[in-house]
Amino acid sequence: MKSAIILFPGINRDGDMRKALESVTGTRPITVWHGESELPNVELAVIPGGFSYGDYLRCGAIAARSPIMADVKAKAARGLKVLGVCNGFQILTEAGLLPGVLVRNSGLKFVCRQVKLKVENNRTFFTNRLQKGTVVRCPVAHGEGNYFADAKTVARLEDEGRIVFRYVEETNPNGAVSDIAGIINEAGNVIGLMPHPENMIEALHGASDCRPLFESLRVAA
Amino acid sequence: MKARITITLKHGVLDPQGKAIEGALGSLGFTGVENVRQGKYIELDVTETNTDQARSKLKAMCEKLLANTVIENYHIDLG
Amino acid sequence: MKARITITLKHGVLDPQGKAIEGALGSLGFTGVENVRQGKYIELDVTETNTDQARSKLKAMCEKLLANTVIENYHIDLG
Amino acid sequence: MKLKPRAAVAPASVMTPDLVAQHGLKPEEYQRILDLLGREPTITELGIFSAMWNEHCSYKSSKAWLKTLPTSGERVIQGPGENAGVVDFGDGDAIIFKMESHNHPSFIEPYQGAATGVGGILRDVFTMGARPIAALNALRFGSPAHPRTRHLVSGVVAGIGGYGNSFGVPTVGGEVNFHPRYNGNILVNAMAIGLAKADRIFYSKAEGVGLPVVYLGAKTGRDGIHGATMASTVFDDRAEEKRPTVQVGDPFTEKCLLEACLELMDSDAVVAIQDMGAAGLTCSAVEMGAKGDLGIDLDLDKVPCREPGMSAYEMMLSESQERMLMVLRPDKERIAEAIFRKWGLDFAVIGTTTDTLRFRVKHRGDVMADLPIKELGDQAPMYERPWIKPQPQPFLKDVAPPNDLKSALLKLVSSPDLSSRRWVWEQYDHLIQSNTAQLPGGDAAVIRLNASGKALAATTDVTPRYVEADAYEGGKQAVAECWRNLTSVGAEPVAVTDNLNFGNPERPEIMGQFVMAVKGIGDACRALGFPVVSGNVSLYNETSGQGILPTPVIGGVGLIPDVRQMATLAFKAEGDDILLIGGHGTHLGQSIYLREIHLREEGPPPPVDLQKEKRHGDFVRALIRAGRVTACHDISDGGLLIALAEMALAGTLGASISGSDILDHASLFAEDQGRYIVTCHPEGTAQILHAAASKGIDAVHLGRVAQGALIVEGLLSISLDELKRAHDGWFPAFMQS
Ligand SMILES: Nc1ncnc2c1ncn2[C@@H]1O[C@H](COP(=O)(O)OP(=O)(O)O)[C@@H](O)[C@H]1O
Ligand SMILES: [Mg+2]
Repeated sequence: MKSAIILFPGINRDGDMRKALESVTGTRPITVWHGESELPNVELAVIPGGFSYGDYLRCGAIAARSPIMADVKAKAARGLKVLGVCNGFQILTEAGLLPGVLVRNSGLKFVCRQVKLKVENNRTFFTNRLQKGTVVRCPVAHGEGNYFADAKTVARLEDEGRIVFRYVEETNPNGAVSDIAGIINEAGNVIGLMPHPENMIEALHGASDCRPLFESLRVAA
Repeated sequence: MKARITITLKHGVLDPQGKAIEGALGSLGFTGVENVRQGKYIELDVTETNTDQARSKLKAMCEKLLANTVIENYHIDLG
Repeated sequence: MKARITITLKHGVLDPQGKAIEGALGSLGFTGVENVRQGKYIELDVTETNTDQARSKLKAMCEKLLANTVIENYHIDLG
Repeated sequence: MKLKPRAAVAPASVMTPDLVAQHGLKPEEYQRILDLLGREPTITELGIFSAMWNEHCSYKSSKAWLKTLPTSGERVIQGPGENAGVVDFGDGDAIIFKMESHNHPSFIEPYQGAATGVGGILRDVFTMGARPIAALNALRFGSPAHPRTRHLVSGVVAGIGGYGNSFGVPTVGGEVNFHPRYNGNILVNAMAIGLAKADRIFYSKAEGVGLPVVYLGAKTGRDGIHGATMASTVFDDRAEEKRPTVQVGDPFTEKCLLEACLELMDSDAVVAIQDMGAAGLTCSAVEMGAKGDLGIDLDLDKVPCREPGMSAYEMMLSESQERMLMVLRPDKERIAEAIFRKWGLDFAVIGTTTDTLRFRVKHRGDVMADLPIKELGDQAPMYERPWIKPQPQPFLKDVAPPNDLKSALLKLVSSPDLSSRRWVWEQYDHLIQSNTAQLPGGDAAVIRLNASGKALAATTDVTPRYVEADAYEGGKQAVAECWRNLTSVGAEPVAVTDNLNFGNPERPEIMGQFVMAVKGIGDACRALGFPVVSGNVSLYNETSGQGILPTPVIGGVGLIPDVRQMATLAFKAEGDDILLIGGHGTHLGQSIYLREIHLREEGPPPPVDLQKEKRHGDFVRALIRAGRVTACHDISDGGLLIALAEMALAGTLGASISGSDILDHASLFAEDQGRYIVTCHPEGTAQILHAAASKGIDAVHLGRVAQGALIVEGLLSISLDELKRAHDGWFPAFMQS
């Protein structure tokens, strides 16, 4: 599908994401600079990982308020698919496109390690190629991935099947409530997750468990 | 005019840093310390000279950027 | 007894956060804002009831853990 | 041009011996300045001299010896003398790399000290036009029992991660050691590796008169003033008083600076570029001019400042981070400015190149400095420091066997120097850029360079206790182990960078360690065809008369034509044969076994036979490239048994070793050099042993890969779980305790 990667200063996993999207979906994403006021005509907007604005103030806070995000919000309201990974997830919560917040890891340390993710909802544009309940290996690399939302919100996410990925087998690396690793919005077109599937798609990465996630994008198109 | 803004987590919001600090203080032998919560403190100068104007401007800054009002409260001290 | 500790960067020490915040405020259209500096704010309860005791205890906490006295100053408010 | 009489020129009364001493200049060095100028320097000029002539920038104690190192080879594009070394990796690719120390700042403020150390070395690499693709770090801390050690470890590791993770470079390797001799002087050596196009490399040599000298990046503050001089002065216990000079890193600005520089380099706007490191504006400007036989005029009124009222002296010595100096083609000024503004960075024309060969600094209309630019660099004092050859250690007799082999093994794998470093490297993003082919924990890190599978291997190595016992052999060994670690993953070792950390060179015995270590490094590099293309020297690592262990860190890079042929140390399959290449060891002098089990740090280190080293390594590499081995690991700290344990833990498979060849505990713990363990399918064994024999290489069949436990017939049986608990346990436990 036609996709765009949104680039904020300090984003640093855009290259990884570009490679993953291109090598799996076969189409090279357009890159859009944060200062632009309009998103080109695409079906999917991706906000990759990194440290936009150095993660200063609150991670994602400053990027969430940049010009391009206004258009992302407007188009998301009209069904544009949006995928936020790591810092991208943080930006989406700060922008109000997804509920909750991502706070400091409970261990207070940055953690880069492999975790196990359970696909809790496979009826999304990013998981439709996997069986519900599939467990995939996937790396995380973050210091503030500890998902938090009030009990009511979490209960809603559970009830509405909006928890897309959950850390399983005692691999929750950050203390996230209910082992939440990734969620989707009510309308089903905005997904955010902390782990880095783009770093788990080929033999060199030790496994390609996360390839099907990107293949799902093709189906969704 | 100088402004001091303190930003604190709302009641019930998870505070890993506060918890960790409390634990660390304990293991350093500091007993009788409770409910440690960490927030932010921002100092800045506003050229605005009218206090009310300045305050409402600072309020807007907090609402728009400085605080995440979903989880944080803010308090503004002026002058 | 409630204690409030504000921790600020020493004068002249680079504050990347403050710099970024100042820039962001600017691009959000907030003009006339200068010298933004970000610090920490810590709230806690001490069971200690004697103010002097409490203060010296808090001072020790700041020196040992809460503040990085190489680059930060701290200020303690009690009660 | 006339110097302003007052203010700018300090009145004679101000140029006191004290003031001169505070600037780290010896009386005879100050006399040299007077002779050079024929007048008294201004205070700004004194500051400039102190920056240019201190050990850190002038290498005045070490240069004579560094010149003896081999620096050429058919893959070398640029040797020492530029911001970093450059080697040819084929297909038009160049690898640019260097290592640098940030020892003193890290001791004073571990997080910021380590962070800015990483920032500095990354800048050295992208200044030359390379995108950083890997970072490593060699760390030395005091005794785990020392009250400050935990604080320093957590701060340094967090600082390295904090900077590299945010900047976006994978931190993939390094070393961590503990020893009481580092109690008062920790070592933080950071290495960065970048990838560039061989025909798009940028140098610091300015060319052309009347060209704009441009200031880029972050604003100038009062950070680290005298940092450079401080980094070359012996610590006393009042080190904390030097605190105000602490620099704070801003990885976000550095990331923007990287992108802006690479974007600008794509146009042909850049004539010369130099990062502002130690003694910032002074060193970078003088270097650009002196190298190009040009003068430089600077107008400090144009320098973007973070604080009001900064003096010329402060601006010239500020070590504010994330700054660059460039000489631009005038017609490209607009383009350049637009790019830097886009990335939110400062851009200011602060001077011009001249044909006067003078370094002139103006501020508020006054000339604050007017100095001969060549002499500033070339005429820096050089010292042939007196040195004495260190005494060789008496040979070591009768080292007792352990009372209980199993508990000895457990003690070793859970010792500070041999335990797993996972606690450290999990705080580093070692995956970003998605080319990491071998994680930390192996013999060398491996990074894929392109789609065809060409890859780079990198490692840092030195065994300080060996260097302490015999500086020459220890110097050789550092190079040999680095070469061996690269070989162990199947790489062709290409070149090295070094970071020579020593004590006070004004002590003949310390200077002797330095001299002999450099000789050893040179001989090893020559014998192994492993040229030195960049490096860094850190002297005066001494507190209250106690110097560090001599620590010449060697950082090496190697080339793997096809990453699919890479070897890892993990056991792969039950039933694989385990072969020892290089024969059984006997040398227990300076071994970890001797230190950890018998609490003795004695004897000579294992000697390195460089011919053997090469023969064995080339043999093993050929086996790996031919796909005839399933795993490979070199034998280093701890000896054979530790190497087997590491392979077992990495593969979660055990091994069954036949007792027959295990003559005594020396076979298990000796640290004889030039040895490897490989595994292979049983049907391949005879062929390998035969090939080895035909080359006169000692090769022994040790046993087989097995399930669940590490067994040495009749001597030892230990479950992997028990082994793993011991190996993984120490670091986290230490950091929590
Ligand atoms: N500071 C560090 N940062 C990243 N990786 C490290 C660090 N220290 C050690 N490691 C990794 O731990 C492993 C063991 O280190 P070491 O014992 O020095 O290996 P070797 O004996 O092969 O030189 C290596 O893969 C090394 O890269
Ligand atoms: Mg090794």
